[in-house]
Amino acid sequence: MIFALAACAILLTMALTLSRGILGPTTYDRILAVNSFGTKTVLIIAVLGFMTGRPDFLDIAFVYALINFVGTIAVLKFFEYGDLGGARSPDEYES
Amino acid sequence: MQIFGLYNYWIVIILMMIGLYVVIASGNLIKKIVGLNIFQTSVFILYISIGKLQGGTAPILVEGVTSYSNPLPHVLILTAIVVGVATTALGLALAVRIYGAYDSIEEDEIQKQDATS
Amino acid sequence: MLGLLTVTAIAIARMDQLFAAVMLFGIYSLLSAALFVVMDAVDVAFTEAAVGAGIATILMLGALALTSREQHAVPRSRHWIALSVVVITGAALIYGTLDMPLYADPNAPAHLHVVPRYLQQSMQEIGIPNVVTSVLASYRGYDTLGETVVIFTAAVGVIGRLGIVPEGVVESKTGGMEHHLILRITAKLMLPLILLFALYVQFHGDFGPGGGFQAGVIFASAFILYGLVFGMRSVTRVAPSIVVRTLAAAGVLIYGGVGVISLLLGGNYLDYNVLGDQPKDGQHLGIFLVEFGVGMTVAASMISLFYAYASYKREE
Amino acid sequence: MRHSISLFVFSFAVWLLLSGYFESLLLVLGLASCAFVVWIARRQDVVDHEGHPMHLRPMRWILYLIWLIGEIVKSNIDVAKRVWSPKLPISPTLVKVPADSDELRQVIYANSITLTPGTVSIDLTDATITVHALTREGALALETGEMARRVHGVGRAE
Amino acid sequence: MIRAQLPVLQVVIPLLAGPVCLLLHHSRLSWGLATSASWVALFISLALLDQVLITGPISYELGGWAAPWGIEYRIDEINAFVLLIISGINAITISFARASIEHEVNEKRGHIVYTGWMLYLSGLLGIAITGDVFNVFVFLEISSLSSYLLISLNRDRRALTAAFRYLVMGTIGATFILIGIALLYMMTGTLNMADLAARILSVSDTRTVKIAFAFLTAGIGLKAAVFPMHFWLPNAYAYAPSAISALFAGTATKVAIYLLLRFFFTIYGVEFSFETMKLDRILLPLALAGIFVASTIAIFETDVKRMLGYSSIAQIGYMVLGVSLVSVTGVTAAILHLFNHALMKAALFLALGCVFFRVGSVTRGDLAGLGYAMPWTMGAFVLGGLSLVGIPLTVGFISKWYLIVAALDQQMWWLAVLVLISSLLALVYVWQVIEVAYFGTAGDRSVKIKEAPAALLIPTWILIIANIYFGIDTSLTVGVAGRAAQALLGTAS
Amino acid sequence: MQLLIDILSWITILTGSFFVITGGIGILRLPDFFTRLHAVSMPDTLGIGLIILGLVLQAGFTQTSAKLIMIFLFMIFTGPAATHALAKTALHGKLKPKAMYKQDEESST
Repeated sequence: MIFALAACAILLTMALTLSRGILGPTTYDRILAVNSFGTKTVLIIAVLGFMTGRPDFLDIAFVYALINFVGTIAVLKFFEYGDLGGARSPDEYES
Repeated sequence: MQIFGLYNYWIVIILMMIGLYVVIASGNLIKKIVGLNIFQTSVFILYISIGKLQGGTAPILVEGVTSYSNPLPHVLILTAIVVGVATTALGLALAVRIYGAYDSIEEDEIQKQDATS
Repeated sequence: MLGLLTVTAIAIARMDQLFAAVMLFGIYSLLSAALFVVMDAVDVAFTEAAVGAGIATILMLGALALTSREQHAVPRSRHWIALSVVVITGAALIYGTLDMPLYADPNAPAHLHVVPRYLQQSMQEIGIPNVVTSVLASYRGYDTLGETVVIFTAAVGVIGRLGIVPEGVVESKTGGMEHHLILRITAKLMLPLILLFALYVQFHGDFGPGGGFQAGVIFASAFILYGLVFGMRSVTRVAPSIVVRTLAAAGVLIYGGVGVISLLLGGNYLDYNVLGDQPKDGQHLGIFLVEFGVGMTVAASMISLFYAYASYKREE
Repeated sequence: MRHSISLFVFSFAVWLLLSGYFESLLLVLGLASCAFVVWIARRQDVVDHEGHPMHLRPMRWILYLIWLIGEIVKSNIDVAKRVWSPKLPISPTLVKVPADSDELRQVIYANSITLTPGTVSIDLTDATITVHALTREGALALETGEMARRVHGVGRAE
Repeated sequence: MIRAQLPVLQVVIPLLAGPVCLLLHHSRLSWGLATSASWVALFISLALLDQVLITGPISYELGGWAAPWGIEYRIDEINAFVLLIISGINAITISFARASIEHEVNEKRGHIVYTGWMLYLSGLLGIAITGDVFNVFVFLEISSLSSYLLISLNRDRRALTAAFRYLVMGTIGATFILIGIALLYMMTGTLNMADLAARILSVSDTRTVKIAFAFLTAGIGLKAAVFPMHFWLPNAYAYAPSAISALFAGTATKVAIYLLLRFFFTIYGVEFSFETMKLDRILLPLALAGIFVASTIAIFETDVKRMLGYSSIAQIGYMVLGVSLVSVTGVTAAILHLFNHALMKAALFLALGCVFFRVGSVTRGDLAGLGYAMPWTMGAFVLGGLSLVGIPLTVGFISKWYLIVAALDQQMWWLAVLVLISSLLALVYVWQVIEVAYFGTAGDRSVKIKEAPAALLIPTWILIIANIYFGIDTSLTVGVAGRAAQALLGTAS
Repeated sequence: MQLLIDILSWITILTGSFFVITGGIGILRLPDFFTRLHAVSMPDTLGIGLIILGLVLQAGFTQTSAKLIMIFLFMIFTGPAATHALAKTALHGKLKPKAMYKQDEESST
């Protein structure tokens, strides 16, 4: 019951975050939205585990947290350098 | 009740069709790949919906639980996810190479270049 | 949740900025993975999270980085063609649903045939609690061999198309984000943890969600993180691409080799019963080895995919 | 070497927590995994005082964390109020605050700032942290340097 | 003991040869390994066909799990025959490949070609041999992914777009198949083909099963390039490296056609496919339209490889035509044509490979005068072309003969006439090439063109001789195809 | 005792949910990118913290709790790092915070 309530709250927030992701306006807003969305997903997985009475699947939540982090870093790298590996040198970075 | 029981499938079908639309309509190669991914992911949801069982839980055997959801679709979809990501990787690699060769990833521009060369 | 999915999908379809479309796809994937948890498919959710939201998005970003970021508008004629195709297929499918068993109906044929044996007898026949792993690695182990080969094929394909990291001459400057203090230290803290978690997932696939495939992806993501933060040169020093490629092939060979060994021991291909004194022991050993092969191939393939995208340079 | 051993022990503890199975096979696998992790981590060159901070003083840490949690709760409530209030009473401000010379402490400091709602560290160069504060008050509170002092106390090297 | 394990060895040997090729990291060595694996596969498929003809269908349980729970390999006359086609064509083209691939593909990627090649081969063999519908999907993807790779390895940049388009279409097709499998599974709860066939009867009047049928047909039809879902094929064939074009022409669509047969006849059954779904009324016009439209386009096509690609679409039309007649003779003709078309198309593409090796282009104009400069190569092309047209004493004649007999059996004399007319179209496009090669003026070629090396000519001529041999001695092919057709239609004793 | 724990966990989860929603509202209402960062840090800290605390109370002294706490720690470590990196990238990507000109009271864009 309480879990369902929490899940609803998180879902609502997910919807709000999603609209920020769609609206933008800047790309950074979108990244922020995706990152925050990932956090919510971790939470909702944890809560759902309790809701269905099988809370021993938290590993999934852990993976989400991890992927969220790595994904965000990848996105940022993409934005700062324009690629993933750094084949080009970061121009005018340390200004 | 009939309608409600199928509602889930209908949404999934709509999702699949959005994905398919993106694949067909979009002229951008990367967007096409994104569309393919949506299409495939939605098919995965279709499979998993088949596996769901009223009152069942995840198919990991524990004492005292008798009703489990169907594990077979899960196995199939694990395979299908891998296939999906493999296709994505290869498709994107091709798109990157196409960009290298044509300087564009728009289908119409590529066709134009092919026609003139 | 399905509603949110729909909204996301429509937004992706309408989005002209490719980057935004990719980001939204990440959200879409996360959402569908959450949905998989609701539908009890924990293993699938695990994989979808790691693959769809993680690897696929990273690959798309990599491809975007190497190409352009804007999309042309859809021409009107194509719009109508696509729309009509979609409407026809969709209508056909909806027509097809009318005779389907209802969602989650326990009397659906899918739940009554074939599957009951997995649920009721896998404990005696194979002896591990996670039925998904039993089916995946033993009952339908051959499919999984195919799956491993598919991912290997993709890795070969991408290596073949984008080229391989030329050893030692990767990039001119740092290429990493080491000067980014916070990231560097966080990454240093987290890397061993991620690796450990990957191995944990690898070896606990019998008991909970997870297994070779998921573990491989997580393991690879640790290397991807390392490569992102410390640059390609460092990551290829830790795991040279030739080693990675060898491991990818070796994983497939381990899997296939288990089958060959069972042939030599007088069983059918991939019949693990003959591997041990007791059928159950054989199954344990077989599944362990096979999952190990899967994990190895997947991790190595994913890492080499990342290498290929990250180090690709246009041939001028 | 010290760091490696400590990382190994730490890893194995984490393994036990994650696993929850104490069968011999899994324990052996766990040990092997930890050894493997340490090996890779050493290859990756992440086993040092930054990657595996074992020189921080535990008591100070706990005290600091408790204090930080208090701060976080306070500022959470503050920001929440502002978000819900119809007029949206915010006054975004940028400040630069000096940080410690030790890089690890810089990171702790910057992360603590970010963790506290209402202030986000948006740049960290040359031991100076640029902070974006949601309100002027938040910025001023940070400039008093209380947090910096406490961080300094935590992270003093041996 | 080894005999009992042949079914799995058929697939696993090339499957494991793939990674080893990558490990060898050496073009010649991996070619050697791949070639040996290919010939072993050919011998295994011969042994299997022999065994099937003697003992009847073979079933092999992978992992030792009995059929609907585990995956089953099930070999009867038809797929033993298809296995033979695939491994035969493959063994010859890969023998041809070394010189040709070295010439056309970046040397550093040599071993990648053979890795992809082996995976492709095992994918096709896996599709043909399996008795499990999901296993079909998995191996379909193995073969598709490697074929995208193989096409794109050509230096021509158009190969990239061709591969990309094939990838998109192929994935849509595969996903359609996946949907079809989902619906079937939903209604029956099983994935094993034999089990499906038994259980489908009780639910065959549900809309879900009908839609599943539609999706499977569309998905496989896309893979088989059945008109009008053929758009990806000409470019994919035209821009792949020569040896690989020959491989594809001889194998790829054949397996898809086989799958169609499998689904129509074995799983759904004749009654459902052709009486409930009235499939023949859709297939017949499509087949005819495909034959005529594609042949006409082929006439106007100046790139000879593309021309042959369109010709393939037309030839697929003949196979579909045979199927749509729903008689033992018709299906026999279709299966025969699977074999015969593989022989002639592979031979033609190999001959073109020889041309490309020396000339560097295969547009019609560039072939001028080659009849004298490369007599053996063009001789092979002429004989293959005659076979394509359907001149007596070639295999092409045999399959057309059975097709016409089947049409006449059903009092469709107009159909027989149409088949004859379509052969005239084929004659036109083949003649155009011959005309240029023998009667065209060579223009101002600066270099003297030499005959292709023996390493290329020998495999080409083996196929040409097979074209003629099987055109004269039809006992093996017609015998097997006839038995397969009877088995499919359920009229066998 | 059980009741007490239940009530306690209810309260924490509800409060946590409240902060999570507040974060969601904030991310929509606040005017520019940099201010939205603050909105995100609310659910990232107290939101997660309280909900996980509530769950831990429910789970008791078990392995589940240990995993929950590990997840929490992981997120507490990576969250600010990601936020910081994002802000830094935005700053270098020539996105100017409105805060430079203090008291810029534009409504949401």
